Amino acid sequence: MSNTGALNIAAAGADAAAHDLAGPRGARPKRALSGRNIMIYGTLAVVSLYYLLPLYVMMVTSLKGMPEIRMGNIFAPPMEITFEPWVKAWATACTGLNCEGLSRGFWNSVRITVPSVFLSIAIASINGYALANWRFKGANLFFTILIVGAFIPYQVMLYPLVIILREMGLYGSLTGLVLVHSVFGMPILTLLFRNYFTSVPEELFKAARVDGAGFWGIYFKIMLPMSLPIFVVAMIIQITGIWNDFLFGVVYTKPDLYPMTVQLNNIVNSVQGVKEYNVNMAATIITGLVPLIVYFASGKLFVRGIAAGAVKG
Amino acid sequence: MAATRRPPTLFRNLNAKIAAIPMILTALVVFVGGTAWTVVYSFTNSRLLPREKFVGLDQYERLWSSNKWLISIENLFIYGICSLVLSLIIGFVLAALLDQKIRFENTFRTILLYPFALSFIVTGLVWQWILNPQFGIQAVVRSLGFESFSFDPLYNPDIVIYGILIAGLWQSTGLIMCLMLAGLRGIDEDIWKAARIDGIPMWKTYLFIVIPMMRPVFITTLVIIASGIVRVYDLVVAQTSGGPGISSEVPAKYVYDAMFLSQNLGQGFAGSTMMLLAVIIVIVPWAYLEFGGRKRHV
Amino acid sequence: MSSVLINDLSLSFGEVSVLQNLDLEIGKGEFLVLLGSSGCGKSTLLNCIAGLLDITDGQIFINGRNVTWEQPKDRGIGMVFQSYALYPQMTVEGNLAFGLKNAGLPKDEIAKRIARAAEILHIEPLLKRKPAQLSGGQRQRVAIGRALVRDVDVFLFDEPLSNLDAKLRAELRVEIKRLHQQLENTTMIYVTHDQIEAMTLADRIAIMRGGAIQQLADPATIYNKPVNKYVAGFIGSPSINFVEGEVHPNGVPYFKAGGFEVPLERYEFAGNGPEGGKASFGIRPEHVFMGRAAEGLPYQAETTVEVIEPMGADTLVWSRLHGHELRFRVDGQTSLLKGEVVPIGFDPARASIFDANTEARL
Amino acid sequence: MSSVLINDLSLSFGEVSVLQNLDLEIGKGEFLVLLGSSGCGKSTLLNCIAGLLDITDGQIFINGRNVTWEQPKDRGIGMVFQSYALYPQMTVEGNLAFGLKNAGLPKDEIAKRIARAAEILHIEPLLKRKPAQLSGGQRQRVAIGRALVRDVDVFLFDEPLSNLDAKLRAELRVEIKRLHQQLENTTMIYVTHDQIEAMTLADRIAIMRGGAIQQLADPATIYNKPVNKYVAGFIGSPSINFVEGEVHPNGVPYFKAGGFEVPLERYEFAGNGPEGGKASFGIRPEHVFMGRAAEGLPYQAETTVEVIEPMGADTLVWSRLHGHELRFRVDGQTSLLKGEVVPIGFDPARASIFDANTEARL
Amino acid sequence: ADVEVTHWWTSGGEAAAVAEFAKAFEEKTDHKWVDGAIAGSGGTARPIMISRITGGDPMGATQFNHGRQAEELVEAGLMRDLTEIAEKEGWKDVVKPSSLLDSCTLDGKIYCVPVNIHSQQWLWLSHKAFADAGVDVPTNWEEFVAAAPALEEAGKIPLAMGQQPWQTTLAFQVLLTALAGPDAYTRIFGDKDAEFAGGEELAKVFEAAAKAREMSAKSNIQEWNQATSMVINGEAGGQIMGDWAQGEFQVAGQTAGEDYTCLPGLGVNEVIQTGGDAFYFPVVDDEEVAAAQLELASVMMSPDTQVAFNLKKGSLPVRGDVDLEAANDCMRKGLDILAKGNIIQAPDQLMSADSLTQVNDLFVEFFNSPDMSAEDAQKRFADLIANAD
Ligand SMILES: Nc1ncnc2c1ncn2[C@@H]1O[C@H](COP(=O)(O)OP(=O)(O)OP(=O)(O)O)[C@@H](O)[C@H]1O
Ligand SMILES: Nc1ncnc2c1ncn2[C@@H]1O[C@H](COP(=O)(O)OP(=O)(O)OP(=O)(O)O)[C@@H](O)[C@H]1O
Ligand SMILES: [Mg+2]
Ligand SMILES: [Mg+2]
Repeated sequence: MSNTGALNIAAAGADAAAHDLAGPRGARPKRALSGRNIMIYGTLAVVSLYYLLPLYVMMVTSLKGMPEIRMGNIFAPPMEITFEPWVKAWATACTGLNCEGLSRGFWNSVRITVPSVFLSIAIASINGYALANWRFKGANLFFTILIVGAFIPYQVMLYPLVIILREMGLYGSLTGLVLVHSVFGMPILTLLFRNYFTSVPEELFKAARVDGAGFWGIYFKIMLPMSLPIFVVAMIIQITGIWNDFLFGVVYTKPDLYPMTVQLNNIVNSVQGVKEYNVNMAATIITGLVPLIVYFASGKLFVRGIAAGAVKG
Repeated sequence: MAATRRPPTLFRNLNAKIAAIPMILTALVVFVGGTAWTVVYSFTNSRLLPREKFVGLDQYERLWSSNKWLISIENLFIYGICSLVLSLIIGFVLAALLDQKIRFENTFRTILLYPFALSFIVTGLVWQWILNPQFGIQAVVRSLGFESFSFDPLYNPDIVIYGILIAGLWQSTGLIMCLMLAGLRGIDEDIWKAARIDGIPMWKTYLFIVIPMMRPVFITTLVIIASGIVRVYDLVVAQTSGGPGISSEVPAKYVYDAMFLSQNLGQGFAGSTMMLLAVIIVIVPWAYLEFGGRKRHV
Repeated sequence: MSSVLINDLSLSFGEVSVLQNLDLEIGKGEFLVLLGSSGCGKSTLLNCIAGLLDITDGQIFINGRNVTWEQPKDRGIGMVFQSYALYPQMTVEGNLAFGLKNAGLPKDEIAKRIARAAEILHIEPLLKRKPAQLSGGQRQRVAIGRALVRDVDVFLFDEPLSNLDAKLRAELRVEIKRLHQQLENTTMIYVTHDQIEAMTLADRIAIMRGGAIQQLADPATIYNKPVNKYVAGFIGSPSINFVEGEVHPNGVPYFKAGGFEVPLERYEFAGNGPEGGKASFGIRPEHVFMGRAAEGLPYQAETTVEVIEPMGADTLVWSRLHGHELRFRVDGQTSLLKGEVVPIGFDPARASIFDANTEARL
Repeated sequence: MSSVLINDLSLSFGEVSVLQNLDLEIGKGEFLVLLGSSGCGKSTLLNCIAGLLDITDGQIFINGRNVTWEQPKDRGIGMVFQSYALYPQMTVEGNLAFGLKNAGLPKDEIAKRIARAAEILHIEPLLKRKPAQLSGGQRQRVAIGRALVRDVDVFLFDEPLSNLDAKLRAELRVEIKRLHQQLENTTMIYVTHDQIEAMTLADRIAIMRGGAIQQLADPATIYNKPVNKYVAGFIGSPSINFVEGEVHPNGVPYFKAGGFEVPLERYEFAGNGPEGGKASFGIRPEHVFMGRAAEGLPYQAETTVEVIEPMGADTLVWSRLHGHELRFRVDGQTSLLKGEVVPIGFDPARASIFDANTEARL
Repeated sequence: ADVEVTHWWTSGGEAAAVAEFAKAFEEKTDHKWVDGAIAGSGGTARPIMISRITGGDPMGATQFNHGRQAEELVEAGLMRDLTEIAEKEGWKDVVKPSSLLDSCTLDGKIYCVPVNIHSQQWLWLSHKAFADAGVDVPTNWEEFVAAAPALEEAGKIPLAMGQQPWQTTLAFQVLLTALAGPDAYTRIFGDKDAEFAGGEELAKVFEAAAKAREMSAKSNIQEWNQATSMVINGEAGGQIMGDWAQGEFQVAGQTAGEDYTCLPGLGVNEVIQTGGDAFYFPVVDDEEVAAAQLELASVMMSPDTQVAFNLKKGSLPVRGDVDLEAANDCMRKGLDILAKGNIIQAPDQLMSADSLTQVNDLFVEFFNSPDMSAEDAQKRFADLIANAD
């Protein structure tokens, strides 16, 4: 006998053989149609339907001609697919005298969104970092004010901001608008970043201090590279918010800077005359495309980032 | 043993303080300053332009005698409660469903989340259309032979606010679901195992054990939902413009209309101030407990 | 009748096979410890027994009943987790009662069981507190209580003491031992990677590695007659000394590694007597004696002290013998100097020799 | 000149005072271990020395320089953390170089230092990997390396080995010991709550409790002559036996607790000789001998075996002597039965007696 | 110079009309028209314009409903004084009715250019609906009310009404002017005669409004053009709406008198309201733009631009000295009334936006809450008028 362990196991096996080994064996049988599965997938399917319905309606309508739309059923698939509404929405729909469709505002939207997202995230992440790792006296007070600020309706701040920007000489400029977006993005983003940085082990921060890294050194070299998920969350929230913004874009800039949503609003909100629903829907989808793409591209990171930034704290 | 001097407190963490300047400025100038300005001018009879003609509480008297304002408050109340309760419930239930190690989790999650990427203008427009009795759901169901079927929430003053809710929930529950899902994933696996061994049914485990453990998630979620509720404006404008009649007015819209349609800034400011007051009464004690009480290092 | 019988159990997570064709029989009232390094599948096995993981193949019997497909709550088991897994918003009493209430037990029966568990575990004063108000040790006691009130025959412990500090760990270890003695006929399966825990608690220890059981035996056998090199190296702290060399089986068998030559006539070879070839010679530090105590032992030599580690009661000496590192344990009072040359000796009967290729005991 | 001098240090977090008027002097090249139970302020003290916490009052000198208000990086210290705290996005090399780059060292100097540290710690093959690709032990080695490259005189370790398993812990312990021997004149301050670590590593141990140092002495003194009951109970595993009774100082002094009577003529009383009154009598399990070994010892008695805990090399026996619980250690090979009555004995000179009120050593 | 012009004319016809301005401006001068259209009607556009002006970054010119909307901006000195050019070009003489220019005038100075006249007081009737119900097409409000039961019996909605606030308010104002007469209208909106507003004479207007509410109870629609299309295809008997509804009938290929009938002043009091749009010119720093502003004002007022613009817009020109040959049947009715001088001022010209909004709100509420009695509404109306300015 060279292996007593083997002996023991073999003995157990032999004993086992002596037992009545009748009865179930292997994995617990799983019926694909168990009540539980029907409940789960059924619910999810119904809910998905509710969520997809509007997208479906938008899609279908945007591919129909106006006569077909007037005939009624909004849920019916198009009998004759036409891409004209898309072309019109993008290239020829008129806003006042400018008949370039959404394309006119597209680059403006990009010009607004990119720096705004960048600046607002930069500021908020530094705020969050300072709040989480370098608490100084009074920091909590300012943070509390910010959080309360998250509840102030935008409309209320419209007027004071006009005055502030006017006094700063930034009214009507891109810089002014970028600042406005940063200000309004600050509360929620700061909250997210603060929570995220709080969850980074404190020892890492201490190690970096011993290694002689200062405030900025730790931020750029240690914290930033570790924070991809939360940056993705912040980016998605900001891109969505800023891209879709209409009010600030239009109040704080001038026509040569108007974002795409102004054209969308113009196309959708023309009060008089017949509504071209197909063009409206096409315009709607086109406008939503950028945030949607950002979304689909980074969905997984989003959940991870949310888990890290929103849940703790 | 020459003792070096203690550096003055102002310069400790100097970089952190410098870095926080944008936040401090925003907090003080924009939020506090803007708010104070608003409050001050709510005591004037400013019309189109702010004027320092103080009229005491006149604006407030008018505000509270305005039917439109009262209805706005009522609507916000209904919308707020329903939206809060329903988003939490639906968001949580969906998260719980997605947490069951199901197939296609990513697909479902994407479907639930995508409306969050769309603007309120879009949301309002689409739902206005789907709920339109002439082409929307009502028409379709009727054309299937159910002639008496009636579903026109946006056109019935009694239930219009619920019609708005349908779209509001559509837009926001995805995010709530995501938050909840993240929270659920953060629960210690062992808790689930312990509950299963104790023979506690799934729903009870959620209700009595898991939900109470998710307090931080619920708080973040609450902040997000609540701040959205107070601000609700675009959705109403896009769907009903406050109609039929004034039955779907909300405070933010009242304020906006007062300021820019009626050109009565004073009245708008008075409305804003009331909204702020309500927010502050609810939020400040909570925010202080949540963020002010605890201290960490440095 | 065996209390827990595992027959040909396999489990894989997708591609990764974690347990393979595992058989295990545990007697009634036995205290079995599953010992192994991190990731070897201990928790997985325990979860299979509890019904918390769906197995891929095989059968599980508890008290003679085939429970392979049963729900955890119906298996007649209680489980205690490393992280305690107490329900944070309920009082201790609530934690203990929750499962019972769900099972629909009458109030007075619940009260009785809680009272008994509280008494056994000395947690009566804590009943009204919430878990957050308890220390680690108290929490773990409550977690044990939660298993206790279930009034089951099989207890499963998954590293219940790992989150506690050394002192508490020692205390609770004894309490668990007492509990086992007190609850007759209660089978306990206990996962740990702390050998002291395993040695002191177990009736039998199963050493696991990579999803398979390496050796299943009582602690003394595991310690003195490890079946292979892995077990020998895993068990024992400070760990066993290994010297690589070869066994010369002819005549009086001996082990040779350079200048290090040990006669093996007193060594009990497994199987059909000595076989030649490359082998590892293992001798535990506590079986090597120094100075006067070494006199009269079959193997004697002189060795040079390199590092001295005082550990309170004992001192561990790292020395070099014919170029091989040799650790041995001396009394804590002994004074030694680095570089000193000291006489040592041991009895080869207490050694373990393993084949260099198969790593099995020779 | 002392390497680290702490003078009248106090620290409070708001209302909570964590350290009070603490004085401590550590010599050049000394290995000081801070030992104490969780929450006693060990990490806090270490953080104060490192400059990571702003102290409330007092002074800190390192190498004779007052560093009380200096930045951590300027204090000439290196620090190693329990959680390793490696920068996850940098390679091992990057981790080691980070501090040096911050200090603005020339490239070749950095390379030289890294090479040296890598050699000392045997991590050359790992330099290009990221922390996530390392095992726990390797990570901790890199963390030590990060302190090493800073080329400082004072190393601070905050429970560096707590996250490792027993085996690795033992290995790295020896490595740290070797490192200390290798780096002459390097002072190490090491926080742990593992006594074996403390005993094996320390030149001197500071036992902390509630923010104050209870005893500061070499390991043998701490072990054999604890200054108070807390230290005695804290040090030693299995822990010391205590019997509550009183000391009768007149004539031949003796200790009495019911039927348990020990003559104390061989006991070295502290201060001016024996005083009477209530006291605790402490005797370590490893100083109680059984059977033949007990013969000839000044105190002898018979005791009933209650629980037997085999721990491999040794076995711990829980017995009852005149109604008092008495644990003692016997060889792992000894076979005993529950309920057996065995002769034991010990030398009262090895006992420790403490005043029942002040808990100070008598 | 580039002159940025903001306005909220974004629908097809409106945009075409604006294009006439732009074309004329660019043809006749060296300046460039930079279009700053914002859709969503005044509610969306006005705050933006006001913010721009108060924010210190004004546009070159901007649309407002003329009247009192811009009063404060003028008082604050933010608007350009146009008196000089107005006198030079003799606007006072050509603008008909002169009230249009009056509402551009503050302290004797002119600050805006009125560009068109819109009238609201029209009842549009569907011939098909009445044929189906077997009754004659009514010729006034009384007959229309009398025909309602028959329409209902035939499954028609007697009165189609979109539920946006401005539509209900419009309906009431039309009822007020038509049933109580232009003087009553002026006493209320102009003189803010609260006693009168609460009096006997107005009670019957409120009764009529209640009747209208009843008749429109089943029209579940939002947009005004949806209501119009119900009239067009005979689902509804009629609609009270401004002259812009005519465009819808034309698009549907219907002919006035054959397929539909238009009754100005509800067929009772044939008056029309001379509301409309006007352009203001904020004070700017840039000299060149300042010069261009005057030229733009002059272009807008010039006869040929007026004709071109108003034909596209479907409204009436502000100049009495131009000829509209292309006008259709209903438009001619309007021109006739205008020529007779049966005009009233628009509420915007008489009352502050603030008070008007309150009035709007009241009627919106009234039309949407069937339980609100006519008396209650009248009482609240009177209160509003008492506090109005
Ligand atoms: N859900 C899972 N999916 C995939 N692999 C898993 C899963 N759970 C565990 N494993 C793998 O199975 C192996 C055994 O895990 P198990 O938790 O049983 O180890 P363990 O022996 O309990 O270790 P420890 O001492 O660290 O608790 C590990 O290699 C682990 O990576
Ligand atoms: N930032 C803080 N604010 C308030 N109290 C603190 C803070 N950090 C530590 N403490 C308290 O100070 C005491 C000492 O903490 P410290 O971390 O030094 O303990 P420790 O001895 O290192 O314990 P452990 O062995 O668990 O690491 C504890 O009671 C702890 O609760
Ligand atoms: Mg495990
Ligand atoms: Mg610590």
